Amino acid sequence: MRIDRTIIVLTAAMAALLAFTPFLPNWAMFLFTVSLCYGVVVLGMMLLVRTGLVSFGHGLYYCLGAYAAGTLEPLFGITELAVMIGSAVAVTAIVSAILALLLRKYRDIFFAMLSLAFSMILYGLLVKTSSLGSTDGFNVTVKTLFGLHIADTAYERYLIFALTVLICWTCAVLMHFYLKSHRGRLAEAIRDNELRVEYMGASVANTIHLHYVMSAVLAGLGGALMAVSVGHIDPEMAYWTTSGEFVFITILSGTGSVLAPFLGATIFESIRSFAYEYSPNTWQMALGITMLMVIMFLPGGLWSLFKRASRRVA
Amino acid sequence: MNTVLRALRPLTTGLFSIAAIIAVVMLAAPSAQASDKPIRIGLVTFLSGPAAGPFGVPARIAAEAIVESLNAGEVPAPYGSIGLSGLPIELVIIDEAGGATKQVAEFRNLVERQKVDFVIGYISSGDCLAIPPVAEELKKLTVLFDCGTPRVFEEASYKYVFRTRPHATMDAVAGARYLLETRPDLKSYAGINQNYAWGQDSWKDWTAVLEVLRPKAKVTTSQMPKFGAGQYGAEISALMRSRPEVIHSSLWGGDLEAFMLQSTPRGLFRRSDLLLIAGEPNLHRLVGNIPDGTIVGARGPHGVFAPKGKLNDWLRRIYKAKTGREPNYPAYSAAQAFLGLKAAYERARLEKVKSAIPMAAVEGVKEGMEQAYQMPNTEEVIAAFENLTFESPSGKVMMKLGKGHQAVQGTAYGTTRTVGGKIIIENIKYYPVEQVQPPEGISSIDWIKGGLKPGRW
Amino acid sequence: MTTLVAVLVDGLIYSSWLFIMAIGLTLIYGVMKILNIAHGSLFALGAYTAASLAGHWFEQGYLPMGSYAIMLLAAILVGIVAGPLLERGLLRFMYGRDEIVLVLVTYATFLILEDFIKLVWGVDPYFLYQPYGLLGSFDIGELTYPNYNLLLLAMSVAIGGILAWTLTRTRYGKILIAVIHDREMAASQGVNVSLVYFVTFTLGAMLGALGGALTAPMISVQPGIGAETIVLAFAVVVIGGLGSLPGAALAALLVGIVRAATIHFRPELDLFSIYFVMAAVLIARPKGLFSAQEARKI
Amino acid sequence: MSVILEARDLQKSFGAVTAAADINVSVESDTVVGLIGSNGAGKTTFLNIVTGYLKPTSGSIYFDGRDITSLGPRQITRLGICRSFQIPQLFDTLSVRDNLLVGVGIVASAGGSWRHAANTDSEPAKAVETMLARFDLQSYRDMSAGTLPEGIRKLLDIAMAMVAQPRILLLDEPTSGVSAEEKFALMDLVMEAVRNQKVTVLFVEHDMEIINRYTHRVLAFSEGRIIADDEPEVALNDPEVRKYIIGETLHVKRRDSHATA
Repeated sequence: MRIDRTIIVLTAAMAALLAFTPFLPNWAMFLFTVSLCYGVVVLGMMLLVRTGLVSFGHGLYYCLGAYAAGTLEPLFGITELAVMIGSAVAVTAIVSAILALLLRKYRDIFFAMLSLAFSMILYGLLVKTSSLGSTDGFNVTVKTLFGLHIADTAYERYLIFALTVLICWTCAVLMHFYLKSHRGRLAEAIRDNELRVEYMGASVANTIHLHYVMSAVLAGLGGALMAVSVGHIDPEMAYWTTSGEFVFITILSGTGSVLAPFLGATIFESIRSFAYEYSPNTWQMALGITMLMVIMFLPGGLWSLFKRASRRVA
Repeated sequence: MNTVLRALRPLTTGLFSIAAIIAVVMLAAPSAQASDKPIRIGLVTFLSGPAAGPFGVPARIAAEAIVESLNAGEVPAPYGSIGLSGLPIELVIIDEAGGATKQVAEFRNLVERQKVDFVIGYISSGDCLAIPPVAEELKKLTVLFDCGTPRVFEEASYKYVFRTRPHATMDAVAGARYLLETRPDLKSYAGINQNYAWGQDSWKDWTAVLEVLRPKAKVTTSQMPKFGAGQYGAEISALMRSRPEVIHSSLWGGDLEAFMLQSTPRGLFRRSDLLLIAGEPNLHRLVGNIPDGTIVGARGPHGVFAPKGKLNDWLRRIYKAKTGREPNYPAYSAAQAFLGLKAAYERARLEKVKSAIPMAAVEGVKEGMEQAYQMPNTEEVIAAFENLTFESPSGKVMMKLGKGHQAVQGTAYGTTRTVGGKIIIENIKYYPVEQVQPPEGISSIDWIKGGLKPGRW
Repeated sequence: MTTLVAVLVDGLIYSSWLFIMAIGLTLIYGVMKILNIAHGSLFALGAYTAASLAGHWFEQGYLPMGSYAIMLLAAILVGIVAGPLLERGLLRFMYGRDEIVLVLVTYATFLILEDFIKLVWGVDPYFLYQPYGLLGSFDIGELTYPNYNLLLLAMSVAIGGILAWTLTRTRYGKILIAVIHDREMAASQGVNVSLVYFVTFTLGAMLGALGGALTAPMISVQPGIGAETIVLAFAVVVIGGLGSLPGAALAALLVGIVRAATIHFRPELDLFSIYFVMAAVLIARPKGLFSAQEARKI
Repeated sequence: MSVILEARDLQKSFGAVTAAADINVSVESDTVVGLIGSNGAGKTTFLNIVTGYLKPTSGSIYFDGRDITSLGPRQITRLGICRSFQIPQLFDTLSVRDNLLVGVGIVASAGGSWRHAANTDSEPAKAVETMLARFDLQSYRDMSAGTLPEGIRKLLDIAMAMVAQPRILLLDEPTSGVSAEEKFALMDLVMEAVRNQKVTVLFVEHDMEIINRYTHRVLAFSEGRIIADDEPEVALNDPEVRKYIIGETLHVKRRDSHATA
């Protein structure tokens, strides 16, 4: 059987990250961690965008995942990383499955804005919850990973990073196969013409429901991983600007491949970080100009750069 | 030379004179030292967003002015030496905007990419909670300079993190004491505070203090507009209708100004008096829009409340030279952080010099000189910083809470009066530390609820 | 006086402000299908320009009443400079791209303008408080309101009225409606769609700036005011049904009254009020209060 | 021949407008039925009701004796009633091949089985090739549907409807927008495919030449009613049909033998 090229690239990238990151400076590892966390959220957004839906409220699940993981310690005293991740997946899956019953009827800007309303309501609830630190949030502690004590060890950061890499790899591979499956192909079909999809005998509503839940779980995973990597969470994660950033990275990345979200997130995070450093007073301007350039000259997103390059090589 | 010095080795009687020479050489002419590459300090403060104008940028301007002044060796005693122990300071400035996640990333970049030696920064309480664990992980001495939440050192303890300004509990406590001194028979009060951690905490502290100090006073309404709301029409109506004697507010910056602009023409302050917890940075801009008799604080003895003295004059002079304005409290906070770090650093240096003397006695003067010439490392600065007492433009600062990592200071309140187009503060009252701050080992809210018993300092 | 009256008055005042803020956004979306995030920047530009021009006016000691004209002038100035610049210089290259891409283009513009404003005006707030109190005040029961609020109310009614009249009664309005309905069809009928877009965007930019200019006397003009207004304006436009003028008016009224009621009865819930209204309206009417009829698909 | 589709007393009104009134139709299997009528006569409304896109105000539809009135387009499609559209409904950004592949995939995973849904093996690809060949679309295989000429779009639209292997195919003006030279070629292709798959066909058409050449039976609609239901030469010469639908100018010649095959 012929092995898929995307899978090869993904696996090689995973191996390279796992092997070489320990030799890179700490900030680079953190940059990769943050990019991967964003990347996995954007992977879910990509599925939605392929289905023709743009959510201005995916911060809802990003934040929910982070809080589902982070509140385990203050509420139940649980500091096991695997349980925290599991909790994020479970909570986001349940909440999104319920909200999707409503949201799957909405399209375009109404879908975007209703999502935004829900995420802002979560934001408001968290801001009102002073026991969780209101807008200041609280610090998240991880003590064990699969029972192994990792807190304050020399390899704590690396283990969390490695887990992030593995989860992202798994999600990307699964998403890749899903997109090539019959149901996965429905995404773009729905974006192009829902009427025809129904008239071919497939359910638009069910497919959107499924994709919404999938993207929510991915956002939740990203949020939980971010929470343990950063060590601090606050309601800002559900604020509309966070969701806007996800949309931004998704469009910037392009939706051509499951590799795109991770590449896009890494590039975005690097640009942002260097803009902060080299033009602390005008980083927004630097970011905005970069964004316009990409939209103008790379209509297919950053991904088209790589696609073009790889075609030239091939 | 070496042999000569070795020959001196048995002369124990000469030890003190050698020590004195080393000390004088070290402290007076340190720039002759080979390793005088500058000390890099990362400064993190708001350069964009609503907190930039009132807090972030004044702090940045102050920091730049202070560093220039320090590098020129123009700061009054005891800070007269150049930079930190003679090494010039170089600033790396980062915007604090963007939330805790980004700030954690930026902190790592600052430490590892920019290779700063120390970090001074953070105005937002959320950032002040998120950064310390990372500072611990990276073992980087970090001075929190302007955030107020008591949670930082009440919920955890840190080795590498210091805060050179007192935490926010004293704002409510001193404010309430001041209010009750002028209105001992207070019957009712209301609040308007932003609906985020600062506003909520401020109101929570305030009501808790009043329940202890004046249980008979009733809350008429508590308005919680969202941060950055801008429009306060309905809130002002609600406040007017509830007719409280006094309105408590922790609004700051643009929100405070918008609230004042919108409530003054409506006559809200003809009905109720006003107490502004953090009003000081905005005062110069509120001429004509703030009623006389408004109680204002500066979250410490800063700005107009700062005691007269050479350091205060110095800060006012250098800040005025840059902006044409008097420094506000974030500028004082910044000064406090830089001077605190300098005091700790130079004390650590002095300790080294002192320890060089016995070393010179045991291993030789050369080794002693080398030891003394070395700059203190982070651990040594920390050791010197803990429980340090230092002078700042707003008076004496003691690092006495949070196991010696959290500063305490007294504070002051006063009332406004507009005189000839300028707002002056009168009836200033100072509150010493024990009246306004909980002692070590008890959380702020427990201390308040327990009756605000003065601790032993 | 009952609380109800206070709720109505406060709500109405807030609504008129909301409507003025959202109207430019509605217009641009209605005609061009662009959800213009840069509306926030235009609002901020209007506020800054008004604050500095009128501030200068007061410093010179000119007739205080003239400041209102200066504010209006500031809005027009921003509109005719920024509008054409953005539309001709940027947006026209993007027509035909996905709606979401256009949102991102305007978002990028917003980011750039935020820093541009900071570079021009700095981070120190600007003050233009005089016009707020200049007109005197009126009393309702125990509450005093500055007459400036009446001015806002009058402005919102006037703007809404003029726009509605233009759309329904004039030739330009009929052309607009043709373009709204079917861009290609209108173009094939000889409508200069490009000109229509140009005029509409400039007008929308002017209205955005006017919102800022009229708000300036009530607030301290400082960095970040643009961002805060965007979501509010979006919510109003979406609740109203995209691009609908009466929809936006009704949505502003609804949000205003609900917000005032929240503040008077349950102030701690103010944080949510607008999002509750938005969620509730969209759940009840998935396309907003006044949604455009869709043409038959098959 | 058995009745495969039956409409009983269909009524549909949009506010004051009546789009269907007293419609009673039975369609036998393996026949080709033409629907004619002026614009707004209710032809497309009839198709929309049959396929569940619109619900009738009253009356019912039976498919193979089963009442399908309350079902939606998706369930009805799955039962075997498929349609094409007056304006082709395609996946414009996908290639011709992928358009068909989506359809084949839906059919392959029908029944909602996850095992089938995850299927990416080569079976569907073969089915796609068959459809491409049958509708003579091979040369357009990799073009995206949005860029095709109108005639090819029509053809693809019909091919999409045929992918689901329907028992009844409803075509809404298959030759509208197609040039006069191409229309017979297109209809020949479609009818050939239909014969291969043994499908009952109902189609709406304005072109009386097409109707005359390809149908066994004609239903003439006017103002929501059926005013004639007969063999083409009879129906097309009906005076009312001539007055309301065809106009006096066209004289229907003797039919060709295409439909009888």
